Amino acid sequence: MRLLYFAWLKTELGTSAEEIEPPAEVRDVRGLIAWLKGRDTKFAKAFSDESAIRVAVNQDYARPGDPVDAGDEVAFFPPVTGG
Amino acid sequence: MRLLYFAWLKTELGTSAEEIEPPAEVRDVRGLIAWLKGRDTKFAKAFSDESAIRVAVNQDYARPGDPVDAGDEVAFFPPVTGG
Amino acid sequence: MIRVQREDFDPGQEIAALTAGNHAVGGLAVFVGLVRDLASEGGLKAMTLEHYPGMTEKMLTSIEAEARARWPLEESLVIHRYGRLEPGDRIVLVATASAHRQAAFEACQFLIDWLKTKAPFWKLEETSEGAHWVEARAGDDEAAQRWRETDKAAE
Amino acid sequence: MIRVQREDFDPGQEIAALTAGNHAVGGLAVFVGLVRDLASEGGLKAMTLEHYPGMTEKMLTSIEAEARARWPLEESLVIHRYGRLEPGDRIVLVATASAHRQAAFEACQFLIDWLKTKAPFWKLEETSEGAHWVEARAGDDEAAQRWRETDKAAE
Repeated sequence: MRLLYFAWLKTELGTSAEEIEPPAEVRDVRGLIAWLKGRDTKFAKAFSDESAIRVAVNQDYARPGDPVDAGDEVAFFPPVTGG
Repeated sequence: MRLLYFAWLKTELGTSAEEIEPPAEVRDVRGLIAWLKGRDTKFAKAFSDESAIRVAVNQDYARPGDPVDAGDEVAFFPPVTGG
Repeated sequence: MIRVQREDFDPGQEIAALTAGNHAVGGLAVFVGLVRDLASEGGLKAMTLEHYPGMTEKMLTSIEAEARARWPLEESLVIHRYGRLEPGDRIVLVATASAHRQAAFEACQFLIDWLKTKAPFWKLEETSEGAHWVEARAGDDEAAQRWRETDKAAE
Repeated sequence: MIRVQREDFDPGQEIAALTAGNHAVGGLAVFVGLVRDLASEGGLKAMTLEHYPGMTEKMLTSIEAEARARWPLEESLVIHRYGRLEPGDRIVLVATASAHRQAAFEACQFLIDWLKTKAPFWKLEETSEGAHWVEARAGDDEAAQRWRETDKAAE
Protein backbone atom coordinates (compact mmCIF):
# COMPACT_ATOMS: atom_id res chain seq x y z
CA MET A 1 0.00 0.00 0.00
CA ARG A 2 1.27 3.44 -0.95
CA LEU A 3 0.71 6.37 1.44
CA LEU A 4 0.95 10.03 0.44
CA TYR A 5 1.02 13.12 2.68
CA PHE A 6 0.44 16.72 1.64
CA ALA A 7 0.77 20.27 3.01
CA TRP A 8 1.36 20.53 6.79
CA LEU A 9 0.95 16.77 7.25
CA LYS A 10 3.93 16.26 4.98
CA THR A 11 5.94 18.89 6.86
CA GLU A 12 5.03 17.49 10.26
CA LEU A 13 5.64 13.85 9.35
CA GLY A 14 8.82 14.73 7.46
CA THR A 15 7.83 12.58 4.48
CA SER A 16 5.66 12.89 1.39
CA ALA A 17 5.27 9.19 0.53
CA GLU A 18 5.92 5.72 1.91
CA GLU A 19 5.23 2.08 1.05
CA ILE A 20 3.68 0.08 3.90
CA GLU A 21 2.34 -3.41 4.53
CA PRO A 22 -0.34 -3.17 7.20
CA PRO A 23 -1.56 -6.35 8.92
CA ALA A 24 -4.57 -8.20 7.53
CA GLU A 25 -6.93 -6.79 10.19
CA VAL A 26 -6.56 -3.29 8.65
CA ARG A 27 -9.54 -3.32 6.32
CA ASP A 28 -10.79 0.27 6.16
CA VAL A 29 -9.66 3.90 6.44
CA ARG A 30 -10.53 3.98 10.16
CA GLY A 31 -8.49 0.86 10.84
CA LEU A 32 -5.55 2.14 8.80
CA ILE A 33 -5.42 5.43 10.74
CA ALA A 34 -5.62 3.58 14.07
CA TRP A 35 -2.79 1.28 13.03
CA LEU A 36 -0.62 4.18 11.83
CA LYS A 37 -1.20 6.09 15.08
CA GLY A 38 -0.11 3.08 17.09
CA ARG A 39 2.99 2.62 14.97
CA ASP A 40 4.56 6.05 15.45
CA THR A 41 4.12 8.86 18.04
CA LYS A 42 4.80 11.50 15.35
CA PHE A 43 1.88 10.07 13.41
CA ALA A 44 -0.28 9.91 16.55
CA LYS A 45 0.35 13.61 17.14
CA ALA A 46 -0.30 14.69 13.55
CA PHE A 47 -3.56 12.71 13.50
CA SER A 48 -4.72 13.74 16.99
CA ASP A 49 -7.57 15.80 15.47
CA GLU A 50 -8.91 13.49 12.78
CA SER A 51 -11.57 16.04 11.78
CA ALA A 52 -8.71 18.16 10.38
CA ILE A 53 -7.59 15.37 8.01
CA ARG A 54 -9.04 14.45 4.63
CA VAL A 55 -8.44 11.02 3.11
CA ALA A 56 -8.40 9.89 -0.51
CA VAL A 57 -8.24 6.26 -1.63
CA ASN A 58 -7.06 5.82 -5.20
CA GLN A 59 -7.54 9.56 -5.75
CA ASP A 60 -11.17 9.70 -4.62
CA TYR A 61 -12.34 11.17 -1.33
CA ALA A 62 -12.91 8.42 1.23
CA ARG A 63 -14.76 8.10 4.55
CA PRO A 64 -13.70 6.20 7.71
CA GLY A 65 -15.70 3.10 6.74
CA ASP A 66 -14.41 2.87 3.17
CA PRO A 67 -12.25 -0.22 2.45
CA VAL A 68 -8.49 -0.14 1.85
CA ASP A 69 -6.54 -2.92 0.10
CA ALA A 70 -2.90 -3.85 -0.33
CA GLY A 71 -2.55 -2.27 -3.78
CA ASP A 72 -4.25 1.04 -2.91
CA GLU A 73 -2.87 4.56 -2.98
CA VAL A 74 -4.04 6.29 0.19
CA ALA A 75 -3.48 10.03 0.63
CA PHE A 76 -3.81 12.13 3.81
CA PHE A 77 -4.08 15.92 3.66
CA PRO A 78 -5.69 18.95 5.31
CA PRO A 79 -8.83 20.61 3.84
CA VAL A 80 -7.93 22.00 0.42
CA THR A 81 -7.23 25.69 -0.20
CA GLY A 82 -6.90 26.09 -3.96
CA GLY A 83 -8.76 28.36 -6.34
CA MET B 1 -38.31 71.19 -27.53
CA ARG B 2 -36.32 68.48 -29.24
CA LEU B 3 -37.93 65.08 -29.88
CA LEU B 4 -35.98 61.91 -30.68
CA TYR B 5 -37.29 58.55 -31.93
CA PHE B 6 -35.46 55.22 -31.90
CA ALA B 7 -35.80 51.69 -33.30
CA TRP B 8 -39.22 50.79 -34.77
CA LEU B 9 -40.70 54.12 -33.68
CA LYS B 10 -38.16 55.88 -35.89
CA THR B 11 -38.93 53.52 -38.80
CA GLU B 12 -42.69 53.89 -38.40
CA LEU B 13 -42.66 57.69 -38.00
CA GLY B 14 -40.11 58.08 -40.77
CA THR B 15 -37.98 60.47 -38.71
CA SER B 16 -35.34 60.26 -35.99
CA ALA B 17 -35.54 63.83 -34.62
CA GLU B 18 -37.65 66.97 -34.81
CA GLU B 19 -37.88 70.38 -33.17
CA ILE B 20 -41.36 71.28 -31.90
CA GLU B 21 -43.08 74.08 -30.00
CA PRO B 22 -46.00 72.57 -28.14
CA PRO B 23 -48.67 74.89 -26.67
CA ALA B 24 -48.35 76.11 -23.08
CA GLU B 25 -50.88 73.58 -21.76
CA VAL B 26 -48.45 70.73 -22.53
CA ARG B 27 -46.73 70.46 -19.16
CA ASP B 28 -45.91 66.79 -18.71
CA VAL B 29 -45.06 63.62 -20.63
CA ARG B 30 -48.70 62.53 -20.66
CA GLY B 31 -49.82 65.87 -22.11
CA LEU B 32 -47.06 65.85 -24.71
CA ILE B 33 -48.01 62.39 -25.98
CA ALA B 34 -51.70 63.36 -26.14
CA TRP B 35 -50.85 66.50 -28.09
CA LEU B 36 -48.58 64.61 -30.51
CA LYS B 37 -51.27 61.97 -31.13
CA GLY B 38 -53.81 64.68 -31.96
CA ARG B 39 -51.38 66.37 -34.33
CA ASP B 40 -50.69 63.45 -36.67
CA THR B 41 -52.47 60.16 -37.42
CA LYS B 42 -49.14 58.41 -38.04
CA PHE B 43 -48.15 59.38 -34.53
CA ALA B 44 -51.54 58.32 -33.14
CA LYS B 45 -51.04 54.89 -34.68
CA ALA B 46 -47.44 54.45 -33.47
CA PHE B 47 -48.45 55.45 -29.94
CA SER B 48 -51.70 53.45 -29.86
CA ASP B 49 -50.20 51.08 -27.25
CA GLU B 50 -48.47 53.46 -24.86
CA SER B 51 -47.31 50.57 -22.66
CA ALA B 52 -44.94 49.60 -25.51
CA ILE B 53 -43.22 53.02 -25.44
CA ARG B 54 -40.48 54.22 -23.10
CA VAL B 55 -39.84 57.94 -22.58
CA ALA B 56 -36.69 59.78 -21.56
CA VAL B 57 -36.56 63.48 -20.68
CA ASN B 58 -33.07 64.96 -20.89
CA GLN B 59 -31.65 61.43 -21.10
CA ASP B 60 -33.31 60.10 -17.95
CA TYR B 61 -36.24 57.68 -17.91
CA ALA B 62 -39.48 59.62 -17.35
CA ARG B 63 -43.02 58.73 -16.29
CA PRO B 64 -46.34 60.13 -17.59
CA GLY B 65 -46.57 62.70 -14.80
CA ASP B 66 -43.01 64.02 -15.18
CA PRO B 67 -42.78 67.65 -16.41
CA VAL B 68 -41.52 68.69 -19.85
CA ASP B 69 -40.26 72.19 -20.70
CA ALA B 70 -39.48 74.12 -23.87
CA GLY B 71 -35.73 73.46 -23.76
CA ASP B 72 -36.00 69.71 -23.03
CA GLU B 73 -34.79 66.77 -25.10
CA VAL B 74 -37.56 64.16 -25.08
CA ALA B 75 -36.90 60.69 -26.53
CA PHE B 76 -39.43 57.96 -27.36
CA PHE B 77 -38.37 54.36 -27.88
CA PRO B 78 -39.41 50.73 -27.39
CA PRO B 79 -38.11 48.64 -24.43
CA VAL B 80 -34.35 48.30 -24.80
CA THR B 81 -32.68 45.12 -26.14
CA GLY B 82 -28.95 45.67 -25.65
CA GLY B 83 -26.40 43.54 -23.84
CA MET C 1 -14.98 52.87 -16.44
CA ILE C 2 -17.51 52.69 -19.24
CA ARG C 3 -16.99 52.81 -22.99
CA VAL C 4 -19.45 52.88 -25.89
CA GLN C 5 -17.78 52.18 -29.19
CA ARG C 6 -18.22 50.87 -32.71
CA GLU C 7 -14.84 49.04 -32.69
CA ASP C 8 -14.22 45.54 -31.38
CA PHE C 9 -12.33 45.08 -28.09
CA ASP C 10 -9.79 42.54 -26.85
CA PRO C 11 -11.12 40.96 -23.62
CA GLY C 12 -7.67 39.71 -22.57
CA GLN C 13 -6.05 43.10 -22.97
CA GLU C 14 -8.94 44.86 -21.21
CA ILE C 15 -8.94 42.64 -18.15
CA ALA C 16 -5.14 42.59 -17.90
CA ALA C 17 -5.10 46.41 -17.92
CA LEU C 18 -7.95 46.51 -15.40
CA THR C 19 -6.11 44.73 -12.61
CA ALA C 20 -2.50 45.54 -13.52
CA GLY C 21 -0.58 46.50 -10.40
CA ASN C 22 -3.57 46.21 -8.06
CA HIS C 23 -2.59 43.41 -5.68
CA ALA C 24 -5.74 43.84 -3.59
CA VAL C 25 -7.68 42.02 -6.32
CA GLY C 26 -8.32 38.37 -5.51
CA GLY C 27 -11.05 37.64 -8.04
CA LEU C 28 -12.07 38.97 -11.40
CA ALA C 29 -15.47 38.16 -12.90
CA VAL C 30 -16.01 38.79 -16.58
CA PHE C 31 -19.00 38.50 -18.87
CA VAL C 32 -18.71 38.69 -22.64
CA GLY C 33 -21.88 38.81 -24.74
CA LEU C 34 -21.64 37.55 -28.32
CA VAL C 35 -23.93 37.68 -31.35
CA ARG C 36 -25.61 34.30 -31.30
CA ASP C 37 -26.96 32.50 -34.32
CA LEU C 38 -29.09 29.46 -33.65
CA ALA C 39 -29.85 27.63 -36.85
CA SER C 40 -33.28 26.83 -35.41
CA GLU C 41 -34.04 30.54 -35.30
CA GLY C 42 -33.79 30.97 -39.03
CA GLY C 43 -30.26 31.95 -39.90
CA LEU C 44 -29.10 35.29 -38.57
CA LYS C 45 -26.99 37.12 -41.16
CA ALA C 46 -26.14 40.20 -39.14
CA MET C 47 -27.40 42.50 -36.41
CA THR C 48 -27.28 46.25 -36.14
CA LEU C 49 -27.17 47.78 -32.68
CA GLU C 50 -28.72 51.23 -32.55
CA HIS C 51 -28.22 53.35 -29.44
CA TYR C 52 -29.04 56.75 -27.99
CA PRO C 53 -25.72 58.61 -27.82
CA GLY C 54 -25.46 60.58 -24.61
CA MET C 55 -28.15 58.70 -22.70
CA THR C 56 -26.26 55.43 -23.18
CA GLU C 57 -23.17 56.83 -21.47
CA LYS C 58 -25.30 58.44 -18.76
CA MET C 59 -27.12 55.16 -17.98
CA LEU C 60 -23.96 53.04 -18.01
CA THR C 61 -22.18 55.52 -15.73
CA SER C 62 -25.08 55.48 -13.32
CA ILE C 63 -25.37 51.66 -13.35
CA GLU C 64 -21.64 51.34 -12.69
CA ALA C 65 -21.81 53.84 -9.81
CA GLU C 66 -24.66 51.82 -8.31
CA ALA C 67 -22.63 48.59 -8.54
CA ARG C 68 -19.66 50.24 -6.86
CA ALA C 69 -21.88 51.56 -4.08
CA ARG C 70 -23.33 48.09 -3.45
CA TRP C 71 -20.22 45.90 -3.69
CA PRO C 72 -16.63 46.46 -2.54
CA LEU C 73 -15.10 46.59 -6.02
CA GLU C 74 -11.50 47.42 -6.72
CA GLU C 75 -12.10 47.90 -10.45
CA SER C 76 -14.97 47.75 -12.92
CA LEU C 77 -15.34 48.07 -16.67
CA VAL C 78 -18.28 48.06 -19.07
CA ILE C 79 -17.74 48.16 -22.85
CA HIS C 80 -20.74 48.10 -25.19
CA ARG C 81 -20.52 48.17 -28.97
CA TYR C 82 -22.96 49.61 -31.48
CA GLY C 83 -23.24 49.36 -35.27
CA ARG C 84 -23.33 46.31 -37.50
CA LEU C 85 -22.21 42.98 -36.04
CA GLU C 86 -22.11 39.42 -37.36
CA PRO C 87 -22.62 36.05 -35.63
CA GLY C 88 -19.74 35.36 -33.24
CA ASP C 89 -18.90 39.06 -32.85
CA ARG C 90 -18.47 40.48 -29.36
CA ILE C 91 -21.23 42.89 -28.23
CA VAL C 92 -20.55 43.68 -24.60
CA LEU C 93 -17.96 43.15 -21.88
CA VAL C 94 -18.53 43.54 -18.16
CA ALA C 95 -15.60 43.02 -15.80
CA THR C 96 -15.51 43.44 -12.03
CA ALA C 97 -12.55 42.96 -9.71
CA SER C 98 -12.75 42.57 -5.96
CA ALA C 99 -10.83 41.13 -3.05
CA HIS C 100 -13.40 38.31 -2.91
CA ARG C 101 -14.99 36.32 -5.70
CA GLN C 102 -18.57 36.56 -4.47
CA ALA C 103 -18.63 40.37 -4.70
CA ALA C 104 -17.07 40.24 -8.17
CA PHE C 105 -19.63 37.69 -9.43
CA GLU C 106 -22.64 39.47 -7.96
CA ALA C 107 -21.60 42.91 -9.25
CA CYS C 108 -20.88 41.46 -12.71
CA GLN C 109 -24.33 39.87 -12.91
CA PHE C 110 -26.00 43.00 -11.56
CA LEU C 111 -24.28 45.12 -14.23
CA ILE C 112 -25.27 42.91 -17.17
CA ASP C 113 -28.81 42.40 -15.84
CA TRP C 114 -29.41 46.14 -15.37
CA LEU C 115 -27.67 47.11 -18.57
CA LYS C 116 -30.01 44.81 -20.49
CA THR C 117 -33.10 46.59 -19.15
CA LYS C 118 -31.81 50.17 -18.81
CA ALA C 119 -29.13 50.99 -21.39
CA PRO C 120 -30.77 52.44 -24.55
CA PHE C 121 -29.68 49.94 -27.20
CA TRP C 122 -31.91 48.24 -29.77
CA LYS C 123 -31.09 45.25 -31.94
CA LEU C 124 -32.15 45.08 -35.56
CA GLU C 125 -31.71 41.51 -36.84
CA GLU C 126 -31.18 40.68 -40.48
CA THR C 127 -32.27 37.18 -41.46
CA SER C 128 -33.05 35.58 -44.80
CA GLU C 129 -36.65 36.72 -44.23
CA GLY C 130 -35.69 40.38 -43.84
CA ALA C 131 -34.88 42.80 -41.02
CA HIS C 132 -36.81 43.07 -37.76
CA TRP C 133 -36.40 44.81 -34.43
CA VAL C 134 -35.78 42.37 -31.59
CA GLU C 135 -38.51 42.36 -28.91
CA ALA C 136 -37.52 42.86 -25.28
CA ARG C 137 -37.55 39.63 -23.24
CA ALA C 138 -39.64 39.35 -20.09
CA GLY C 139 -36.85 37.21 -18.65
CA ASP C 140 -34.51 40.18 -18.77
CA ASP C 141 -36.91 42.27 -16.70
CA GLU C 142 -37.16 39.46 -14.16
CA ALA C 143 -33.38 39.14 -13.99
CA ALA C 144 -33.06 42.85 -13.24
CA GLN C 145 -35.98 42.70 -10.81
CA ARG C 146 -34.25 40.32 -8.41
CA TRP C 147 -31.71 43.04 -7.60
CA ARG C 148 -34.55 45.38 -6.76
CA GLU C 149 -36.03 42.82 -4.37
CA THR C 150 -32.73 42.77 -2.54
CA ASP C 151 -33.18 46.51 -1.98
CA LYS C 152 -36.63 46.04 -0.52
CA ALA C 153 -35.47 43.28 1.78
CA ALA C 154 -32.74 45.56 3.11
CA GLU C 155 -35.11 48.43 3.90
CA MET D 1 -11.41 20.96 -20.87
CA ILE D 2 -9.22 21.07 -17.77
CA ARG D 3 -5.53 21.91 -17.44
CA VAL D 4 -3.18 21.81 -14.47
CA GLN D 5 0.06 23.61 -15.16
CA ARG D 6 2.99 25.50 -13.67
CA GLU D 7 3.06 28.10 -16.49
CA ASP D 8 0.99 31.27 -16.65
CA PHE D 9 -1.94 31.49 -19.08
CA ASP D 10 -3.35 34.28 -21.24
CA PRO D 11 -7.07 34.71 -20.38
CA GLY D 12 -7.82 36.59 -23.60
CA GLN D 13 -6.27 33.90 -25.78
CA GLU D 14 -7.95 31.11 -23.82
CA ILE D 15 -11.46 32.54 -24.03
CA ALA D 16 -11.07 33.54 -27.68
CA ALA D 17 -10.04 29.97 -28.54
CA LEU D 18 -12.87 28.57 -26.42
CA THR D 19 -15.70 30.15 -28.42
CA ALA D 20 -14.02 30.54 -31.82
CA GLY D 21 -16.42 29.48 -34.56
CA ASN D 22 -19.23 28.45 -32.19
CA HIS D 23 -22.05 30.84 -33.05
CA ALA D 24 -24.46 29.16 -30.63
CA VAL D 25 -22.65 30.94 -27.78
CA GLY D 26 -24.50 34.06 -26.56
CA GLY D 27 -22.73 34.54 -23.25
CA LEU D 28 -19.35 33.74 -21.80
CA ALA D 29 -18.72 33.94 -18.05
CA VAL D 30 -15.13 33.98 -16.84
CA PHE D 31 -13.54 33.95 -13.43
CA VAL D 32 -9.86 34.66 -12.88
CA GLY D 33 -8.39 34.17 -9.42
CA LEU D 34 -5.28 36.19 -8.57
CA VAL D 35 -2.73 36.12 -5.73
CA ARG D 36 -3.97 38.85 -3.43
CA ASP D 37 -1.79 40.84 -1.08
CA LEU D 38 -3.59 42.98 1.43
CA ALA D 39 -1.13 45.23 3.23
CA SER D 40 -3.27 44.80 6.35
CA GLU D 41 -2.54 41.08 6.29
CA GLY D 42 1.16 41.53 6.78
CA GLY D 43 2.80 41.71 3.38
CA LEU D 44 2.61 38.57 1.31
CA LYS D 45 5.89 37.95 -0.49
CA ALA D 46 4.93 34.83 -2.41
CA MET D 47 2.74 31.77 -2.32
CA THR D 48 3.50 28.18 -3.28
CA LEU D 49 0.64 26.04 -4.50
CA GLU D 50 1.14 22.37 -3.79
CA HIS D 51 -1.16 19.84 -5.42
CA TYR D 52 -1.79 16.11 -5.67
CA PRO D 53 -0.91 15.18 -9.27
CA GLY D 54 -3.39 12.72 -10.69
CA MET D 55 -6.14 13.37 -8.15
CA THR D 56 -6.24 17.05 -9.14
CA GLU D 57 -6.97 16.18 -12.78
CA LYS D 58 -9.46 13.52 -11.71
CA MET D 59 -11.39 15.95 -9.46
CA LEU D 60 -11.39 18.78 -12.01
CA THR D 61 -12.59 16.42 -14.74
CA SER D 62 -15.38 15.18 -12.52
CA ILE D 63 -16.42 18.73 -11.44
CA GLU D 64 -16.48 19.85 -15.07
CA ALA D 65 -18.59 16.84 -16.09
CA GLU D 66 -21.02 17.67 -13.28
CA ALA D 67 -21.32 21.31 -14.48
CA ARG D 68 -21.97 20.17 -18.04
CA ALA D 69 -24.65 17.75 -16.84
CA ARG D 70 -26.40 20.48 -14.86
CA TRP D 71 -26.23 23.42 -17.29
CA PRO D 72 -26.57 23.59 -21.09
CA LEU D 73 -22.98 24.61 -21.77
CA GLU D 74 -21.49 24.94 -25.22
CA GLU D 75 -17.93 25.11 -23.90
CA SER D 76 -16.09 25.02 -20.58
CA LEU D 77 -12.52 25.44 -19.44
CA VAL D 78 -10.72 25.18 -16.10
CA ILE D 79 -7.03 26.04 -15.78
CA HIS D 80 -5.32 25.82 -12.39
CA ARG D 81 -1.67 26.63 -11.76
CA TYR D 82 0.68 25.17 -9.16
CA GLY D 83 4.15 26.16 -7.97
CA ARG D 84 5.48 29.49 -6.74
CA LEU D 85 3.38 32.59 -7.45
CA GLU D 86 3.73 36.24 -6.49
CA PRO D 87 1.10 38.90 -5.68
CA GLY D 88 -0.87 39.80 -8.79
CA ASP D 89 -0.12 36.46 -10.48
CA ARG D 90 -2.99 34.47 -11.96
CA ILE D 91 -3.88 31.24 -10.12
CA VAL D 92 -7.00 29.91 -11.76
CA LEU D 93 -9.28 30.49 -14.72
CA VAL D 94 -12.82 29.17 -15.10
CA ALA D 95 -14.70 29.94 -18.31
CA THR D 96 -18.16 28.76 -19.33
CA ALA D 97 -19.99 29.49 -22.57
CA SER D 98 -23.69 29.01 -23.16
CA ALA D 99 -26.53 30.25 -25.35
CA HIS D 100 -27.82 32.20 -22.35
CA ARG D 101 -25.97 34.23 -19.76
CA GLN D 102 -27.67 32.82 -16.68
CA ALA D 103 -26.45 29.27 -17.39
CA ALA D 104 -22.94 30.56 -18.06
CA PHE D 105 -22.84 32.54 -14.78
CA GLU D 106 -24.26 29.75 -12.65
CA ALA D 107 -21.96 27.08 -14.06
CA CYS D 108 -18.94 29.36 -13.66
CA GLN D 109 -19.75 29.99 -9.99
CA PHE D 110 -20.49 26.31 -9.41
CA LEU D 111 -17.11 25.35 -10.87
CA ILE D 112 -15.06 27.78 -8.80
CA ASP D 113 -17.06 27.04 -5.62
CA TRP D 114 -16.62 23.28 -5.96
CA LEU D 115 -13.04 23.51 -7.09
CA LYS D 116 -12.21 25.47 -3.94
CA THR D 117 -13.54 22.71 -1.69
CA LYS D 118 -12.71 19.61 -3.75
CA ALA D 119 -9.59 20.09 -5.87
CA PRO D 120 -6.49 18.99 -3.92
CA PHE D 121 -4.44 22.20 -3.83
CA TRP D 122 -2.82 23.75 -0.74
CA LYS D 123 -1.41 27.25 -0.40
CA LEU D 124 1.81 27.91 1.47
CA GLU D 125 2.14 31.66 2.08
CA GLU D 126 5.48 33.37 2.60
CA THR D 127 5.29 36.59 4.60
CA SER D 128 7.92 38.61 6.41
CA GLU D 129 7.07 36.48 9.47
CA GLY D 130 7.83 33.19 7.72
CA ALA D 131 5.93 30.54 5.79
CA HIS D 132 2.58 29.06 6.82
CA TRP D 133 -0.06 26.81 5.31
CA VAL D 134 -3.30 28.66 4.58
CA GLU D 135 -6.31 27.39 6.56
CA ALA D 136 -9.46 26.41 4.68
CA ARG D 137 -12.24 28.98 4.94
CA ALA D 138 -15.67 28.03 6.29
CA GLY D 139 -17.13 30.46 3.75
CA ASP D 140 -15.83 28.29 0.92
CA ASP D 141 -17.65 25.26 2.30
CA GLU D 142 -20.85 27.30 2.54
CA ALA D 143 -20.45 28.57 -1.03
CA ALA D 144 -20.13 24.98 -2.28
CA GLN D 145 -22.97 23.85 -0.03
CA ARG D 146 -25.58 26.03 -1.72
CA TRP D 147 -25.22 23.94 -4.90
CA ARG D 148 -25.86 20.80 -2.87
CA GLU D 149 -29.05 22.32 -1.45
CA THR D 150 -30.27 22.82 -5.00
CA ASP D 151 -29.86 19.06 -5.46
CA LYS D 152 -31.90 18.27 -2.37
CA ALA D 153 -34.66 20.66 -3.38
CA ALA D 154 -34.88 18.89 -6.74
CA GLU D 155 -35.16 15.43 -5.25
